[in-house]
Amino acid sequence: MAELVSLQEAVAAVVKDGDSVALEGFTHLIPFAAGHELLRQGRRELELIRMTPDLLYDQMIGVGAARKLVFSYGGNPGVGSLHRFRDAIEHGWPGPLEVEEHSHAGMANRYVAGASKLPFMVMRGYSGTDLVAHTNVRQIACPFTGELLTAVPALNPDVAIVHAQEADRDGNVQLWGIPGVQKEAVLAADRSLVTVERIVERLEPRPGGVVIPGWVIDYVAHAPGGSQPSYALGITERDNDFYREWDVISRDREQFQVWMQAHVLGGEGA
Amino acid sequence: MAELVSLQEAVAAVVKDGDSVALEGFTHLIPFAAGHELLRQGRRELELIRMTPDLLYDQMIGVGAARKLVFSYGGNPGVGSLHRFRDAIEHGWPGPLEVEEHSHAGMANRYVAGASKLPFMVMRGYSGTDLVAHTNVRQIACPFTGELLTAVPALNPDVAIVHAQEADRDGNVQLWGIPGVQKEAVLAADRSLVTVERIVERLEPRPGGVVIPGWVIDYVAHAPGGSQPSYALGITERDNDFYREWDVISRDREQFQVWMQAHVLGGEGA
Amino acid sequence: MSAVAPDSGYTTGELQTIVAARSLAGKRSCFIGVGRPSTAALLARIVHNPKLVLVYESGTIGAKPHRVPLSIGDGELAQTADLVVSVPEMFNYWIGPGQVQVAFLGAAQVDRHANLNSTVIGDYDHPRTRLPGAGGAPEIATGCAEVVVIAPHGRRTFVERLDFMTTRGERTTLVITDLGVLEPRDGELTLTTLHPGVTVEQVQEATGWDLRVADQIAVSPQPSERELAALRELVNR
Amino acid sequence: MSAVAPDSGYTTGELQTIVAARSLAGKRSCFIGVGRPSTAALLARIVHNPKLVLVYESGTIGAKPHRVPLSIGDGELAQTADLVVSVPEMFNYWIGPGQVQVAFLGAAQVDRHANLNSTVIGDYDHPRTRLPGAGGAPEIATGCAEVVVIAPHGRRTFVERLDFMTTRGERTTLVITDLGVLEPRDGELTLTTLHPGVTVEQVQEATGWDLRVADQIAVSPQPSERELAALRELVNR
Repeated sequence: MAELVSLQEAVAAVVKDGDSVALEGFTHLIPFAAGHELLRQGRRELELIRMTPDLLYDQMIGVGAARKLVFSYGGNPGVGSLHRFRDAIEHGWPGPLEVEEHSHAGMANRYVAGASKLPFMVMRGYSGTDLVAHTNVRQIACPFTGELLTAVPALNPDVAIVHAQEADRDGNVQLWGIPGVQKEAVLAADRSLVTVERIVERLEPRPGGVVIPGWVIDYVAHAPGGSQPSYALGITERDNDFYREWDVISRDREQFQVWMQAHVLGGEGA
Repeated sequence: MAELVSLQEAVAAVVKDGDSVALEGFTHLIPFAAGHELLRQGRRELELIRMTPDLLYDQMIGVGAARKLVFSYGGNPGVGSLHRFRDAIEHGWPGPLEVEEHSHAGMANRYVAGASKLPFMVMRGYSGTDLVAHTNVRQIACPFTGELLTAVPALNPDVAIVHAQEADRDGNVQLWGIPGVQKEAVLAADRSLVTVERIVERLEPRPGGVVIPGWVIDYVAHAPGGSQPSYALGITERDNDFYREWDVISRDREQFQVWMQAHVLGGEGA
Repeated sequence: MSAVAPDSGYTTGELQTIVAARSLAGKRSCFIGVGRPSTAALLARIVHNPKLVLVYESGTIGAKPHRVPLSIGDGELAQTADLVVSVPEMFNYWIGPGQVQVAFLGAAQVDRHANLNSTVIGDYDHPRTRLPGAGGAPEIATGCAEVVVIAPHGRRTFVERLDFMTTRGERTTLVITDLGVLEPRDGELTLTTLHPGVTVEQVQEATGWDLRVADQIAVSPQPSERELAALRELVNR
Repeated sequence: MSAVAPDSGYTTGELQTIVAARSLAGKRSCFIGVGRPSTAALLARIVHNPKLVLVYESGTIGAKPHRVPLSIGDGELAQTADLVVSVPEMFNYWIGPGQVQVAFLGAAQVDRHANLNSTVIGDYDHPRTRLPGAGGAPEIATGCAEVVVIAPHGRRTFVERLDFMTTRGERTTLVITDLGVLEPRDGELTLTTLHPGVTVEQVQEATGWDLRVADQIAVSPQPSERELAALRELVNR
């Protein structure tokens, strides 16, 4: 049963140095507040897992919190490059970053396998591309037709952190809008934290509502605005201007560090 | 793009003698009206596919429309036996019935494979049971861990027929309440028909609403009350009394035939 | 099964339901089918465990039915559930990975290892009695951490050898009958509890194999007034 | 790319977008990413094909955005979609089985077989430029029946040899550039259409291999007033 605690307590309880951590949210509901708190708490050597690293992982990589990145698309959507991600891979700054990359379909099915507690999932994909030689997939033959398909290994992160619109006092969570792979990430992980825009007396069923019951979640923390500059549909709006500004802020190492110190590391909750 | 036609036209267009036909609906939204129309049109030699044959397939088997039954639970839920199903298997009446049986998890994953156009799906199950020797599953080794799992073959019926609460004039369909495997059945099938309680100008998004776009459906037919004695949540109620009565009606071959003639075969639309 | 137990104000069926309900005290979630298991789980929510999460294989998770549902897909289950999922999601994300703690299962035949038959009596290809089949049972019985079997105690049900092995028994923790309770000891079902007024010999007589009996045998507490009243009120809703 | 074409009232980028939009006339559904493909698909809905179903990999099917979205997950996409599905469902039920007819893809490098690189420039382990990576492209390119590649025409993009093969090109039907249109002929991209004012030599010069040229070369029709006005109104929303 999910415990309702503060963001600081929740992050301290679920993330340790060296953990594999999935902060998910596909463009929508990206858990920035939790990621920032994790940086303020000084977590290091993390294996960061996310389909779309986005600005949040650019920040986490840039301050040197990550040992490894598992991902499928490392861009600033609609804007261009993630400069800290590129700098880490191209120049090893601020330190070496191990990379394990997949396609979106592969990552999604890895989460499905993880949520199903199966060791792998079967799909069509990867074959004939150079990704096969650079990642952890295997060929598998259909036992009925003989067709060769691709097996992707399950993702079962130590920790999953996602953001949602609301939770009730029993820690039942509801999110709506683009649902991404959040349910799968929570079900696949050993430990989980859901940050929410608001705590409500009762979850009212909504169109497109995805409910995650409190008894499969470890912690719920109230973090209004906690997915900004991403957004929580119906409550906050995506700050597209900031996504564009980030292209400038993150281009230069020093400017990035100054910004992070001013806006994240020295910020509230530090 | 789905064509909006009458139930008679739709059934005539999608079902031929000898087809494999999945009329799905897990307790909820069982497409009785379409099944009855199919019987009035005299279809024979069908391969009937359904997780829970329920009263509808008991009727279809009892009149001799089925050559084969693919299923996972052949009972009258909460009441007892399906007598026509039993009579066919135990005594070959009114004719021999080939049986291919699975577990629910197996059937559900067979539909998932079908909807994904993959030849099989992987799961844990079947192993150590006598079902393995009597059905079409295979062992498969995880290429990462070596664990032995079960592969179930895809289900891609010739025809899927499901019932839903509403459709708009473009044939976009919305159902809510228990969703079963209806979406998977429609996506897996070569041809599809959705019968609906009502045609609306615009689908209003609803809590729990499952939308199937008209461009993956072949025909939509207006069939108010079309899932009775099953039900369409929010519109009709499950006729639990009829489920109990069926136990009496269906027990005796002659009584069954008289009832079918009076209520289905000689009924409206004949 | 609904005979009145000697010198009591309740039927053996009522006692069986009440004992099954008690087994859900302190549990988080329970997977249930229709009939007695459903009644027992609803009773548990009233008497022992108001937070118990009821899961039906139709896809309703956290259902809170007021009346005992006839089918596992009654409208009230969907209307009162915390979430309603598709059948594939139910088996792949909830049952298979063990998210649901306890399962209540029934069966036509039970063997000494708590393996279950719900497929056929007689030969598979020419059955004497064709039963409904596996349904969700095989994967529920290997997915949930604890399986409770609820069955009437008699030699037709408790058999030396199953006609068909539908469901494996290795996760079964309790077999609750109308005569008592069996529990696995070193992998073999062993009589550990008698219902009031029942003798070891009666249970052995009603079992199709040479039933092991625990050194210490408990006796099920009589139904309390609260339990009986709640059960009767529930079934009359 | 946004240079004004000689003797015209439009940029080459505008023309490229308009040609891409025309390719969606008569199509049922199109999978699109951000940027020019998204603009082209929205333009197609305005000018050629109001019923065109737009699918974004974020899970929004049948999105009807008023403005060109910055990201594939902008709120307006979810709010206007016919249905919104999870990412696993998007790839497993919609993209993989070919439910979506056409896909618009971009890339940093394209080879003569329309294979695409969006992973790295240089060596994989020590890249000169680390690109975003595969995203949904590999499975989109093998799932959808028709793939349209939209890319700027130059020797950095149209290369003899990809630095990394991210996405296979066998389903590509059109490559629309700011100079013209290439189509596969016997598995090799062949120049079939020139944009107004562009010469075969210019295109060959901008291509990193010895580009095949069709016997009959068409010329793209000039943007109509309606196309240009609709495009400009769209991007200014």
